Amino acid sequence: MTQPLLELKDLETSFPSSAETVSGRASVVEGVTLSIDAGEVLALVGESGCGKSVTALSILRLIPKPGRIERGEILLEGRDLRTLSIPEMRKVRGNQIAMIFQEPMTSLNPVVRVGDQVVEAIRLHEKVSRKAALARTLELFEKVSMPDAKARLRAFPHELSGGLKQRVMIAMALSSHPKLLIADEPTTALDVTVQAQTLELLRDLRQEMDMAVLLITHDLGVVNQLADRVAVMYAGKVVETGTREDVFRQARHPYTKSLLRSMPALAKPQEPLYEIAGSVPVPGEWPAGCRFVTRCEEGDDFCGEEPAPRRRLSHSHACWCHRVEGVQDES
Amino acid sequence: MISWRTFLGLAGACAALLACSNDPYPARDAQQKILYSSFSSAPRTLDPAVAYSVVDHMVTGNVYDTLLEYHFLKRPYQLIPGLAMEVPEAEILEDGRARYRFSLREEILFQEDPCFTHFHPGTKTRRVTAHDMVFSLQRIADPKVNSPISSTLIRILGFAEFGKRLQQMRDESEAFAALPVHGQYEEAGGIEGVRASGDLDLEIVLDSAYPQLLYWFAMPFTTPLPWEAVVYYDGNEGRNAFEEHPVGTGPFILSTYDKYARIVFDRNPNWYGALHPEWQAPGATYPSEGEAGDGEAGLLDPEYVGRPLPLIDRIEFRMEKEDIPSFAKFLQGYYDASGVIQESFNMVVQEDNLSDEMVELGVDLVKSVSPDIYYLGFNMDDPVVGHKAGERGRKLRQAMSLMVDTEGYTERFANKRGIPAQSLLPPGLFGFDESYRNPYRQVDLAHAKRLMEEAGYPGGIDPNTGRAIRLTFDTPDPSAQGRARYQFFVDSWRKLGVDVEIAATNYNQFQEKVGNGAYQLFMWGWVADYPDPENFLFLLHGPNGRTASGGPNTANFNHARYSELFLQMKDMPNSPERALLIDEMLKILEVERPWIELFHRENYALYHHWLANVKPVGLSFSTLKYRDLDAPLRARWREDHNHPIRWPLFLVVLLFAAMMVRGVQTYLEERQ
Amino acid sequence: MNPSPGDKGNLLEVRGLRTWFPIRAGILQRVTGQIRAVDGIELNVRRGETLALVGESGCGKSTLGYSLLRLIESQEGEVLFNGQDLCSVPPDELKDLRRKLQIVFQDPMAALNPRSRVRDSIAEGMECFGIGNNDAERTQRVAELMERVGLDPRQMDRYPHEFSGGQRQRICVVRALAVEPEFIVLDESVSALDVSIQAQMLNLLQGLQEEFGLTYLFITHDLGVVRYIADRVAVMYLGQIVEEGSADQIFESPRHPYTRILLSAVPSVNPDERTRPLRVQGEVPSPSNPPSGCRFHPRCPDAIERCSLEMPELETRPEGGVRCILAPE
Amino acid sequence: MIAYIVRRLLHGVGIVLGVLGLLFILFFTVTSPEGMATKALGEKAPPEAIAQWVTNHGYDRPLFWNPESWSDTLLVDHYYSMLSFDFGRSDADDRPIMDRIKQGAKPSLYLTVPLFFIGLFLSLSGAMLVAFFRGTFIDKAGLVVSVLAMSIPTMVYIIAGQYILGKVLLWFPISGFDRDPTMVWKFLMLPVIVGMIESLGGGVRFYRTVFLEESNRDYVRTARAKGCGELQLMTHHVLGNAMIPLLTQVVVAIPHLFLGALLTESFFGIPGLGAAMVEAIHGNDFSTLRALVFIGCLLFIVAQIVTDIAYTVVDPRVRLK
Amino acid sequence: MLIQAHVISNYVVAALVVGVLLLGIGILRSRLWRRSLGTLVKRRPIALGIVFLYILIALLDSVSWVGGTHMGSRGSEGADLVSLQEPQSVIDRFFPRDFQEEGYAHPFSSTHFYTDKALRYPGRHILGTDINGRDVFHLSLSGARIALLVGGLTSLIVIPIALFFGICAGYFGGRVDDAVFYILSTLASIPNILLLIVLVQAMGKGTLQVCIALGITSWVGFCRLARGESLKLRELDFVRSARALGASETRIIFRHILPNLMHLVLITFVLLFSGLVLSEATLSFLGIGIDESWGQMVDLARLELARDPVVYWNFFGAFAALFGMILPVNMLGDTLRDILDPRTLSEDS
Repeated sequence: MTQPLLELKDLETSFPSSAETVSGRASVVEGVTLSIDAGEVLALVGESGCGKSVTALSILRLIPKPGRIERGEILLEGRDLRTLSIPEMRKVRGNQIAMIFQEPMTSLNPVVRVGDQVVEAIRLHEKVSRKAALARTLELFEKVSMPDAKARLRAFPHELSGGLKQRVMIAMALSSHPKLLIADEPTTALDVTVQAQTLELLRDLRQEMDMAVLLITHDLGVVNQLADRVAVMYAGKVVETGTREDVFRQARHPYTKSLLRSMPALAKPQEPLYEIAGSVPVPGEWPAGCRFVTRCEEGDDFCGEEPAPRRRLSHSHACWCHRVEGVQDES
Repeated sequence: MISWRTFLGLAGACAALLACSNDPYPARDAQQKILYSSFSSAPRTLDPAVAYSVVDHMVTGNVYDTLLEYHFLKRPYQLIPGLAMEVPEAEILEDGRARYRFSLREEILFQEDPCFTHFHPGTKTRRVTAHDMVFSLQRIADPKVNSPISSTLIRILGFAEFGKRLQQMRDESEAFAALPVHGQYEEAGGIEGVRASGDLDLEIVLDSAYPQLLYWFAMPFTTPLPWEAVVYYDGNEGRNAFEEHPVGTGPFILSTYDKYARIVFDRNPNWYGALHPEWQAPGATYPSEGEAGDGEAGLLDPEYVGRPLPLIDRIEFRMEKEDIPSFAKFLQGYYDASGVIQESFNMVVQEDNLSDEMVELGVDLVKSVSPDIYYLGFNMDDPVVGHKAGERGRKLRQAMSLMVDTEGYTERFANKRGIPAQSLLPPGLFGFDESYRNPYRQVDLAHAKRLMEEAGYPGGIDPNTGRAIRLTFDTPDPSAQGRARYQFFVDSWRKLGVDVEIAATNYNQFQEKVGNGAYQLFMWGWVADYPDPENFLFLLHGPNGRTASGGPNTANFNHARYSELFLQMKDMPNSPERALLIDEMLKILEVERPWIELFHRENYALYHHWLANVKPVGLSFSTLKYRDLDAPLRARWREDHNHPIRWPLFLVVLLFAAMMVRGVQTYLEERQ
Repeated sequence: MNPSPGDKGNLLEVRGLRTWFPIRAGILQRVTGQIRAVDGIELNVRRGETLALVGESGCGKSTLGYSLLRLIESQEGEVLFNGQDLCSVPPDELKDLRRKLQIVFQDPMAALNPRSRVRDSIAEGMECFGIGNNDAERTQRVAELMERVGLDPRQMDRYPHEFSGGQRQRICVVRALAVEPEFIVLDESVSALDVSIQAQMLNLLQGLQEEFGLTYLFITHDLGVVRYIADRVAVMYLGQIVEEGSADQIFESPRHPYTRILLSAVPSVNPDERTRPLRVQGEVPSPSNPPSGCRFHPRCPDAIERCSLEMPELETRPEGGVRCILAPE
Repeated sequence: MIAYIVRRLLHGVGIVLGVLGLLFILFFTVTSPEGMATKALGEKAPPEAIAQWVTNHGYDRPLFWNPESWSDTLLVDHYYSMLSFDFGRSDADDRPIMDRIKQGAKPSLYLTVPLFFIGLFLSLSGAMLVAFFRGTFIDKAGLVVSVLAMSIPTMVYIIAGQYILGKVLLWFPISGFDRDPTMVWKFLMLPVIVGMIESLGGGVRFYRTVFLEESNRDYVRTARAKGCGELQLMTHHVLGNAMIPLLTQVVVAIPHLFLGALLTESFFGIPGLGAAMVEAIHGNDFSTLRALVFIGCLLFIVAQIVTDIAYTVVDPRVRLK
Repeated sequence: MLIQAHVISNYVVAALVVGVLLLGIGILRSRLWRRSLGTLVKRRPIALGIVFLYILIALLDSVSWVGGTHMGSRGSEGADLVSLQEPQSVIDRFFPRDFQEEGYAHPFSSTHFYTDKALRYPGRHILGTDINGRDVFHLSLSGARIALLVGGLTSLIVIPIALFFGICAGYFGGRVDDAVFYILSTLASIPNILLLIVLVQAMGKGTLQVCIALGITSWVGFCRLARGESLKLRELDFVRSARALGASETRIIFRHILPNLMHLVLITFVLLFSGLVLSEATLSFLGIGIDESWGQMVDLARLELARDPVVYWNFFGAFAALFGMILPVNMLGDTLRDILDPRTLSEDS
């Protein structure tokens, strides 16, 4: 078996919490174990607050203070990023792993020309002249189908529309041919038509550049369009992983199933939508056992007592649920 | 990189700090005979006709010579000839008028100045004549000049008329007003009683004898003035204003006048003392005799006697607003002389002598009493404390007077530097009686309480209101220091049950109050213009009432007998008859108590051992031309006493570095 | 949902509504241009139906919503509510009419006063319109309504931040319901919610519509939701309605090219569908300087020369219409 | 852009007129001309001289309305003289006020300009340092020290500075001034150091807040994600964006500078405008005070306008057409 | 007969105490405020305690009456007769009536500092005495009343006015806004300290005058803030929905705008307070402050620091009292700003 590009092992990240806990902190992400192969698109899906963004930021060790990574390994091609020094880590960021964010409006420095921001990204990792970097930037802008690319180099972020800003972000991320692109809700803030364009661009680019993408989104439509594999997160934990087909066609975890069933786009107008009762509990107040137990229709008392084990359903499909039959992993 | 920049900046700052010394003067001046002194507020004006404050005279006194001067050493003050050949005597004319004749020295030159070149091309200076004196006196009479002594000289014949005529002609004719001032004065016909009877002879005629007149001729008001300077320095087209650019005949010329920072004088090579040492003129050579004790004090050193003045080359005055830094600089050797500031008094003086510490530093102390009086005044127009309250008011004033402990006051606020005043006359003036003890100026609580009862205020309670009698103490000084001082008096009166409230307003509002007569109690002082009792006694002369006529009688005291006596006394020469009159006047004041006399200031002057010929004067005339100093000695001393202490700088840098290192450590730990 | 018979009439008719915002510039701040946020809208909302107003951001759909309620003053046109023109009623009558029209906003946190207790927020409208005789009565009603939308009435003394996003949005709905409106503008009211919460909300809204006979104007950009909830759909582009029709017609056979593009751009959740969306050129032009002719023509894949010359009229047919000269019948 | 500047200037003119009106009300309803005259001529001046002075200075004219000639009022005079910078003569020493201002401007600039820039630089560096080490003990200590430093009145700094650096350690002249450029720096060291330390507390605290606010923004995360180092982040990204609140604060600091100069100049014997102001306050020299206040306001208004224009340079988002 | 000043002052104090109590009850009844208060108490207990102590002292020093007893008076000959007639505050009564010496005395000393004469109350002046022999500790305590007056009274004048104009301008906009904005910019264009000086010079010295002057200079900042905030709030959805619910403008202002400005009011109040007390000190340094304030004491005492032998206790007493108040108030302000930040309300909890 080949080594995966990125492997997360038992990742736990915590933040201070107002909830009554011993340490005054609550883990927002707990026991996340994932892997991404080179060139693959893994979608991390979940509702807001489920810890998917924190997982992404943890990979780059960009958790804002006072949050911190408590335990776990972040292996990039077998090297644990958590053991790197700050300067070494800086070389990974933007170089081997690049990231784009949800809000292109605020994610670009408003007082620096977009061209210069990309140039900065290039020159941070490569010793090239400004001029050469600028030429590269122009190429990148053309690559991300930036209309009127040359003039746009000198534009300020506020002069660009949301879609174009996201293209700048993508160009910046691609500037050093990263092996992995982390796209955190890349299209959420965009209009549908622009979203469609952006998704297409991402799809093309990742094929062209053969990079892996960790796609973070709450939109199952986007997942369906882009992902090879899917990991569903709920309340800080991964509850189901599998290929796109596995998850969309044969979802096994009750949460995944109900999520799919409550999509209005999939429902018939005349029938009431499927509802998941209640709401996502706040970090720190998560149940001890399976975290979905408070909202699960299938669960019983036992589910609330013990964390659900990973059950392997097929070579690609796994699920963390007491109720699901499958091969329990040795761990 | 920011740390780099910070580092460089820090290094630069440290280098600057290491290079710095506390010497405020350029190194090249260290060996020069320069006298360093300080001033605390800028002179208001240098126009000799207007300048009337101590600071003003500090400058004008060096630049403008007067016809008469005071003897440097002799006390009581004695007039000696300055620019005049001798001190004149009054000639009483047939109609009771009096005439004074001055004859000026020959060949006196004004200092060199461009204004002369402007009017007389090719020359830099010119001779002083009696016409310059006439011009100078005419200026004082000129209403436009606004001279504060114009009303004092009003007894010169035609003095007031000249002013009025001038004003009238200016109003009537624009052509006249456009003439240069000396032309205007000439056109207006001059002052009847002021005439140049020859090139060097000046005649002054007054309506009656006025012995004090001569004193005015020892003040810079009456210095000879070149009309060229007045006309030329009009403040236009880049020229200075005359009040900033004196052109005189004095021992020094004003070479730098930066009145908010630095005033510098250099020797005047045209001074008559410098041009004609052979004259041995009394105002231009070091005196050979003085009062008793001057010899012991080293003031009659044969080295100096008869030497032509001035003895130093340059005088530098530096602005020092605050006493404390100024005194600190004196201790560091950067000023040659200094007063004793109140704050450091106990360090400087111990048991009325210099402290050991000061002696070790080589500092000398000179004490003197100045001819002045500080007093608390009642507004005699006030219904509660004034004339109208009759006997009650008098008793109240007496009682309050009995409560004020001057010694206590000077002890707290002036380190006992003040002689408790028994009357308004300071020591050294004619009429002052050393043995006199004012019965109402001795603290006597029991007597005061008795007087209060007699006045109808038993225990301070005003029977009309049933509450303590309330008075207002109006002061023009709203500062905290002022308040603390006034509080002293208030506290003493409270023991009588008199409730005095301090109403501190700013100066303008105070003026307004005084103008309206809306004040009860105030504190003020008077410094002699000339050493004559008239200059004090007129402060309570009825017609001089402040509220009624704006005069100097701030207490609005009006006592028929007193005024009568005053008129008799004022023009008399000093004589036993005069003494009797003065005595009676003082007795009236003793009982009437329009004032509670406080003290006459006692001055303590400190000077470094390299400075010679220091003799304090109470009147404001300059004695700097008599001073001498030993510059090399001073330079050595300064060097020995001003080694900066550097180690705290390194400590600070070290601490900062340590903190940074620790900070970076923590930072790295936290980020992992 | 089918409107019940006899209720066929229009509750709300919008005629030529125009809301422009002036652009001021220069030394004297003279008006140099207009942002044509809402530019000649014709719209009918039938009693009891849900009309979805769809469009991309900046097309003016929220402005239209606010204009209908006169939260923003319009320059021109009429908004006939039960036949009465909202735009011209005097202020004192407007107050009574306001009770019939309510709005629920997108961000429930911003829409609730963070320093008011939930009870007070809900009861505010009742107090203003004098519904309920006293506090106790109103509190009673607040409790009932809260119960109805699935909130615990015991929590009525809490503050908005103590609720979850979904609960807050329910509070907003309750607040609107409390004044017994006939017509509610739902301005992106479910867009910010998570899928599971969104489903609860949509169900709730439908239930309430049935129960209280409400009429919704459902403003959204999310076509998935529209498909589910709307009876009829109006598509907006640059301040104008470009197509209007029943939900089925719009989704099955869109007639305006923009509608087609919009629909194709929605990423499908069907694992079998991974289609490439129709390409659209360029970006939405500025509403201060809209293109001549058909406003969509610079981006339209089918545009012909005539499109840039003449502005097509919106067909006025009862079942809806389209604003395109090339539209198939 | 030009339209904006013109509009801003017009607004500034309106403000100047308003300020002048306020000054008129404040100054001319309270003064007693006789008091000023006594101040100018000396305590011993006779009443005739005082009356003469009042007439010479025109203080005996009506305030608002003169039935004989509308322009012959103090109000018209006030506006005219202030706007034409012809401030007339001081009430205290009867010298042209303009001379005083001209004389005082240079020493004031000598003091305030280095104080301003060095102070700003140090405050910014300190704030960056503290923001850079946010969360660590340097941050916490810095914050506490800042609050501490802000709670100490200006005067205490001056006294301590003079005493420690001047009197005990003998580093600098305790006070004084010299216009000679080779000497002046010596006299400026102490007041600048004292002023700097005084302004450091407030400065660090404010800029720290600005920097922290900026460092929580999304673009900072982006920069980090592309591998930007913390230092470059601070200097390149955060500082640039902090310019706007920074600029505002800088303008706000100008009057503070004025205040600092007020006490500093007066205590260190620097013959600047601040000292002139203190002198005018103590001497109740209203005409000088009025002129100085007007100049202060004018400078402040100009500074505000310049800042507003500077915004357009610093922040492309406000750049107007 | 006129009602005497101290009686009025007593009534004012009573009204103030009642007002503050009512406000306190109001705050405690609102859970939002109670929670903030709880956090404050938890985070800054010492600072709060100190501030309360100051307030208590100031209040005790504001309640006064004529007659009654003092602690440990001896009524020696030459004592202050006037004080028998004058109202004495509670604080005054903790000290003997004739608690005055004849000049400086070192803390706890039994003789005068310079003269070695025996003190009237040997060893009882815990902070020594000032130049007029008054007890520095007593004076420092009395300074609290002035500080509270300066800070409190001025804030009480300033905040309602600033709020009123700020909200009017921000909420209604248009002409009102233009007018208010013009006044604000005009006032703001005069550097604070200059305006302060000019005002005090114009109105004259005195407690009320200084308070008014401070008020005029300090309302601008807060008014601007209130205006800006109302401008922002006016556009928020909850104000919109209130309008849609038919709420009148007054109702919107009082129910929606005002409560959302209250946290600013509180923060401003606290920070303004320390700023005002410091401003008064600055005025004192310029000689135009309020009598017997800490600023004036510091100003007076600064010269004494240069005395040799040094008289430090005056400076120490006044400075410690001033600093001891400003520091905790500033800290409270800082903390309040964190706690009351509206963002903390929008976070999910």
